[in-house]
Amino acid sequence: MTATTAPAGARKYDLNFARWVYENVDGGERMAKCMQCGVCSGSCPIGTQMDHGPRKLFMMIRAGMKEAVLTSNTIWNCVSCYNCVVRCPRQVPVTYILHDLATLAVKEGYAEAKQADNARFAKAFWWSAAKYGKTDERLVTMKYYYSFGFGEFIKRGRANQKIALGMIKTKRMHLGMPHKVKKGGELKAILAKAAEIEAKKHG
Amino acid sequence: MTKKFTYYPGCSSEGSAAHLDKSLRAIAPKLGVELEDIADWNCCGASVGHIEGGHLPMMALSGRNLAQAQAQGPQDVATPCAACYLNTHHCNEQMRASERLKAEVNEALSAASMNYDANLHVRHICEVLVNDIGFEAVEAQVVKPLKGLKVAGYVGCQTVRPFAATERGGAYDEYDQPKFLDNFTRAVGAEALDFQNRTACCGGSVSVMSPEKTLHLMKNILEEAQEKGADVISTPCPLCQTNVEMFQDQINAQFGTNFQIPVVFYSQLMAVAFGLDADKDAALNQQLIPAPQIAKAAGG
Amino acid sequence: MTNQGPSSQTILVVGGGISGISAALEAAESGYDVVLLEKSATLGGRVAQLNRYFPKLCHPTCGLEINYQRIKKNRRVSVFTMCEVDKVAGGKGDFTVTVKRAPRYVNTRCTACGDCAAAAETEVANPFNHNLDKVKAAHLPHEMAFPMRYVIAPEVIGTPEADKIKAACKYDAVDLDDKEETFEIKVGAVIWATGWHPYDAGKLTSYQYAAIPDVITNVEMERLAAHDGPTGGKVLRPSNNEAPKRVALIQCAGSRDYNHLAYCSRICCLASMKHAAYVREQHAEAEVDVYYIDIRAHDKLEHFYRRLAADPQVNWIKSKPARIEAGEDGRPVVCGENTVTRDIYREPYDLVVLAVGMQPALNGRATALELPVDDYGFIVPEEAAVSAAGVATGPLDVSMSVQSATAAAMKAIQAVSGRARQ
Amino acid sequence: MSDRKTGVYLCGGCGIGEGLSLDQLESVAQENKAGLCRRHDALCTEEGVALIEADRANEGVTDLVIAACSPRVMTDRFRFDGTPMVRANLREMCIWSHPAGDEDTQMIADDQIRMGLAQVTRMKTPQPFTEGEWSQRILVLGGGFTGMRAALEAAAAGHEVLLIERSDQLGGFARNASKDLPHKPPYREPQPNEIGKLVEAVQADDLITVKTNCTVAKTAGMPGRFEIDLDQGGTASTETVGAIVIATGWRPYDATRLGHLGYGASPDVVTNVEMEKLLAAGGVTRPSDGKAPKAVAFVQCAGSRDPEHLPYCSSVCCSVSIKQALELIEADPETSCYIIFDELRTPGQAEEFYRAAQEKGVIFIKGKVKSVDGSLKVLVDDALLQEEVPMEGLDMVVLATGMVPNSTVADQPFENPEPAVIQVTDDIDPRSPLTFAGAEAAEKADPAARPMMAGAPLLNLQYRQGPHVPILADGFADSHYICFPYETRRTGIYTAGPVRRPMDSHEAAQDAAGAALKAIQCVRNAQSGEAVHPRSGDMSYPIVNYNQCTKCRRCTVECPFGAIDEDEKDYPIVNPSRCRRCGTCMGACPVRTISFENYHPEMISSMIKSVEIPDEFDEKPRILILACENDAYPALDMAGLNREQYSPYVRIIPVRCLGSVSLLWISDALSVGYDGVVLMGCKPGDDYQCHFVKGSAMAKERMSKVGETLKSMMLEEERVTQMEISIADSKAIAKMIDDFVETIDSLGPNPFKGF
Repeated sequence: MTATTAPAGARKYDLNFARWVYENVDGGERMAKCMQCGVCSGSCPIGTQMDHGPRKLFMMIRAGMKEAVLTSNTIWNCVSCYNCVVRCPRQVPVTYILHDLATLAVKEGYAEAKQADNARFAKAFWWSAAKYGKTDERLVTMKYYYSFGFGEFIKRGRANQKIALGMIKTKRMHLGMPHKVKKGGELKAILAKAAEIEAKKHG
Repeated sequence: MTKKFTYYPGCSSEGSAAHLDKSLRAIAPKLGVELEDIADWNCCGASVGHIEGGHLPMMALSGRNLAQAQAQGPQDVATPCAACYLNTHHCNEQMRASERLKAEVNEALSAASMNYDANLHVRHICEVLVNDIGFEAVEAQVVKPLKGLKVAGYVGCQTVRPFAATERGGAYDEYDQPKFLDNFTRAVGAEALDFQNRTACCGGSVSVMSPEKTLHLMKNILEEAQEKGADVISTPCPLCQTNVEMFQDQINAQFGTNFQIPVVFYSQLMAVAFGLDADKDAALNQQLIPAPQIAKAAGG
Repeated sequence: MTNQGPSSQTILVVGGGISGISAALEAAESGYDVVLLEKSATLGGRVAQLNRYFPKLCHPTCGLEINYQRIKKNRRVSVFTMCEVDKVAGGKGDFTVTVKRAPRYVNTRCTACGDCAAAAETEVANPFNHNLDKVKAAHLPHEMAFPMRYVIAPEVIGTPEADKIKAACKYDAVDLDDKEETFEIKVGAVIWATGWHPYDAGKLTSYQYAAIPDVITNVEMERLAAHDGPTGGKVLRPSNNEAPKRVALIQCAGSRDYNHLAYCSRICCLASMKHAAYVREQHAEAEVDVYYIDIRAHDKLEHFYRRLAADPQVNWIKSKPARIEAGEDGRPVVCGENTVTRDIYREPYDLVVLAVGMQPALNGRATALELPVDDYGFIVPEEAAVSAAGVATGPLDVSMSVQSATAAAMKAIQAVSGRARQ
Repeated sequence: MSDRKTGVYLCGGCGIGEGLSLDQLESVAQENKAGLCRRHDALCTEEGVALIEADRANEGVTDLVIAACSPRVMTDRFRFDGTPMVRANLREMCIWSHPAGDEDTQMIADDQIRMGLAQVTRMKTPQPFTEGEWSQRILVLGGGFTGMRAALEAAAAGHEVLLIERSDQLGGFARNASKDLPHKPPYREPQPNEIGKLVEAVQADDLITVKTNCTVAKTAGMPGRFEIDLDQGGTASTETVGAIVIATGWRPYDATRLGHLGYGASPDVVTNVEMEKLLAAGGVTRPSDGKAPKAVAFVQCAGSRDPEHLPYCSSVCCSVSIKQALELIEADPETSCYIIFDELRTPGQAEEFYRAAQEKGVIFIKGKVKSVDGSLKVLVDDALLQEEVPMEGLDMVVLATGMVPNSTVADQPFENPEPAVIQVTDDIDPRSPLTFAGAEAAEKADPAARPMMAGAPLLNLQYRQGPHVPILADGFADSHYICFPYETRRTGIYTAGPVRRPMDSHEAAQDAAGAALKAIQCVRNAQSGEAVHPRSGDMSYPIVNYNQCTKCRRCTVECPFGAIDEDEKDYPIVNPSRCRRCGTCMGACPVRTISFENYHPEMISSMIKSVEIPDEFDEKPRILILACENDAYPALDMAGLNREQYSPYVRIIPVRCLGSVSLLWISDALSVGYDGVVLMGCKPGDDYQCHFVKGSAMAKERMSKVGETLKSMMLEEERVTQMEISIADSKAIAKMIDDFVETIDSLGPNPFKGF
């Protein structure tokens, strides 16, 4: 994934965007083989909640519709069930592509992307993963709730209070400092280097 | 006869799926499996890490784990968590397939003077149990068969998809109606229900962040289990277990249902059937919805 | 049967389906001795199991009858059933072919009177009807069997019932001591016409073929519609023998799919149109939905598509269904995305027919037989003396298969008698 | 006659011996002048056959009536070459379909012996027509890819070939084409065009004579000795050949009719054929400005699959556009190529070619092109984006035009010398609607509404049935048979390549080999006087008794194969090697002048009359069934095999084809007291299943006139009917018979009984 901006199609079926996606998105080169059969969109557990579904989204990529693609809710509604991946007759890694498109949408700063639940959750999640090397489910959840603002944080926290208490009671959630890797510095260095390589790659 | 694996427990082992970790560690010796933890394992990035972290940092997370595993020996890496398996296996296979990616990951790892040659094999514990241990070996350890316990085997998505039928994934089952979990159920002497929703999605991480989008998915799963008279739902997946268990109150509130179905890990059933302690080993005291039926079946 | 044994001028045709029969006859009627080997108990192969052909909706047995008449009249054609090629040695003009014959337990004295079947009690799955029904352990493969001889299922051999069957035959035609045997023949050229088998629908796990009784395959549909099939020609739901009101025909069930058959099986679209016609001829109320990726009604067959498309009760949905679920009433529910309307559908049907593709029947044995094949297992002939015909060479319809068989006969003729040029 | 001796052999096996009185049958045989009558418990065994052989050798038996099973089985046992033989079907059509030990069943068997004896004594072993000189040479018409392949194949089999090409050089369409489609694994890359090598191979072949600038002025004669008048650049010559392969190929659909797709609006809108030429020339440039195109759209089905233009699919265009796109991308990887399609058709292994193109970046758009304007703006109704998309910035638009078969010489006007002669036999309409349950039978399209193809005939056949090679609805050549794709309506003339069906070069190569085989098969059989398909090996042929011929021309008109011409005095002239031995001419003849040595009007009449007709007080009606031996007879046979039971009042006589049925047989039957007559045969019409093209249709036409005959005899029309029977009617046929018998019962006995 490059940090540089993906080109938008100047007009319908301008291939600049499609070619960029083919080259830069994880699994993008296989997307070229999509034959628009619809198995992916039909397989999706929450396909009815998607505006376009992966199949049409891929057609839109070919049509150069960058903005429509990156503001689509399809990339945010993926539940990562991999039904589409295993059923795709052309072996297009649909899930991976949707994930990478989500990353792209965030990178490109689309408002829809920033507002998406996944993006908020991912922010919280990555904060924990990068900082502690581990996911602290309690902190990630709270940070995620907080991203909606204080009011929402309190509201959601209350709604899930019973669950949280149950989890604590059954020792599936702990209070106090989060678990963390022993060599946090080491991990930070690796992640920083990785981010640097990625930023440089297409620079 | 003991077979050693480098073990990657994953973050949920220290949180929501502690009971999977505990029960698994309890049954492993009985099945001749030695689990040696990756010394300083880190998070795999789960299904959202890439969004914020980016593609290569995401790969680097797995890369660090694998580099450590490599240092610990050539034995296969095993993990019980679907998400950990997906990310680690995927990263491993991608690194094996792409010299470019391998070089990039190693460049990142070099920041901590680490390196990974991509020669290991990352495997799901369930696949290990099927291919290396076998149902007969599980059966052989059963001292308290769970007679009459009706189990809805809920495999979920990521345990089998997208790798269970691939060669490197161990080709141990199929994607739509996998059989391994029901075979585990039968091996411990319980009754495996014909559960059509066995690979229906619970909503995964979307359920955690936006349950309103996915409660109906979990409702469908619970509904079938209830209709078919399931005593418990058994699953191999940490997130499935948590989602399907913890949202039952919210589902009941929203849909007017009255679900109160225990959701347990296959490893907990095994632990009980192997005659181990219900709480200390099987970790049944870590259920949000208690499952006294299991002990009853074992003790009866 | 020829009077003298096969010589280097003789052409061996492997496979007694429509392609093998055609290749054998075209060569024989051009003046060459032909040995025709068939693995099963009767000639006719897959087409004998079809109810009708597209686009004429005529009966395959009609053409088979003519071909059988041609064989009966022609002394140049020798037919061996229950025979498979085990090994081929040598080269052009001088092949030594090792043939393995499976026991039929019935010899050539059989008159097809049926007394053995009357004496038999055990019923075995009927492969002619794709195991949709059963036949007596002693049975005639079907009413158009050629040769018209009974066969005894191995299941009863060695049982007292077998002795009873033998005792019932007035013509001493039952040979319970029949054993597998191998023999060699010398031939000058070989034509492989080993045909195809339907792709295993059980491998399409998301379509639940094994679990839902009203999900059937296209080849089974042919038997349901056939007058000598398990329902006497009525297209009925296997679950309850009722007339289907809503029928789904699912294309590319395995074909055009890297996970199954990477190639397009060519005939399925048209076969499904034929199935739509079967349903609509029988059931005035029935609605038929055809799920497809691309309708591949090539060349003049486009007309057949148009003829079906003209029926308002046949609907065309551009969508590869994602999965089939069992509905609450046990009916199959087809789920997927309509790619033109973007509707995510969940449609219940009374009957779902999976258009499974064609897989080369030789697959897996090609290497042992040292045959040149492509990645899919289809034969890609490299020399005139080893030619191939019909679906052994790729997914073809009947007409193209016969065309290919005629061409293969030409190659074989050139190999045994033409100028040495190719 | 006096030196002939008929042996009647009664088989007692398979229930015949138990269910019938063989004594009674033996006395019937003797009453009917059998020279000898023997019984055996299982005639088909070696011992049974030996018995017959011994009588032929020692007892002077010259003719055989084998009263046992159906003539369709045990053919390898009861094979006595050169001996007239009748198989009286006592098994499938008597004891297996009627109750054992029953008086009526016995009567069937008795009548079968009578009919068998009547038949066999009137049969002669046919002497084949072999007179005169025979040519082994094959004429191939068309020097393109298919024609050259056909020529090489025939030559490789050792036959001389005369290859005629209308233009000044070999190569046809492929000469100006770029690369070929991939036909070998891995099916991914365009392949080198090998037409040059093919031309060299043809030119180097000493068995092949090539004539360019050459057309056929006239074709006379018959298989084995066609006389071909050639016109080579104004020079006339005559050649004799044994059989003909037509490989005249195709021409692109006239793009000037595709104005709605922008053809003519800009020089940069080209057809796929024009693009092929540009690619072949190397370095494709825009016709308008000579610049290399960077963005090219291919419009599929430009004319094809369009009722206004070509109603069929031209099959190759999808793969050809893919190939052209790949060639453009190979030349410049930055080229954007779009293929706008309705249904993408890459059948079989060609699916991989489609995927290869996708991998190389070709964009496939499902939709309908609404317009293409002079600025190359393509307006697409994009089915999957669900919106109307204007495609702009294109440098070229390629219209994938379809294939039109060269079934005639389209650009050569043809004055019909004799308007009465049928121009083009275009009698099959694949578009006629299907009939569904609950729906009323749809109106059939008026055949006259279908335009005939313009242009001169390819061979200018000097046949009574016109100069053209028959075509099917869309102008493609025969065959209409699925199982027998080479069986044209003109024996010895086979078509190959795209003139038969839109096809690519791989299929055309196969087709060329197949057609060449059929051609050499035909010349070999013509020489030995044997029929070709479907009565392969039949040595009989129609013999005309000119003393009685009324010159009514029915035989010449009705022959489905154009085998009979007329001489200057209007007498029919049979060309035996054109004949397929169906007997339609025999059925057509109102005065019984046409016969085969083993099948003739008098023979069938005698069989009909040999049946004993009970008088009206016995209440045993008799119904004559004349059953087509190809489908109806096997269906009856299989009904017997399944032990289906039907009325014992029917008497079944197999006929070669319903076309051979003479109306005189019907009046013969009614005049001797049969109560009803049934003609059982295949389905006529567009989807005909008659193996002789129109035998059952001719029977139907003749039957429409039988009403008059019946009226003049004061008989009810319902007494005579034609039943459409398919070979798959084994389970239905018994009821159909019984229903008809019921109708006859309700009409009461034929008053002519006992006349």
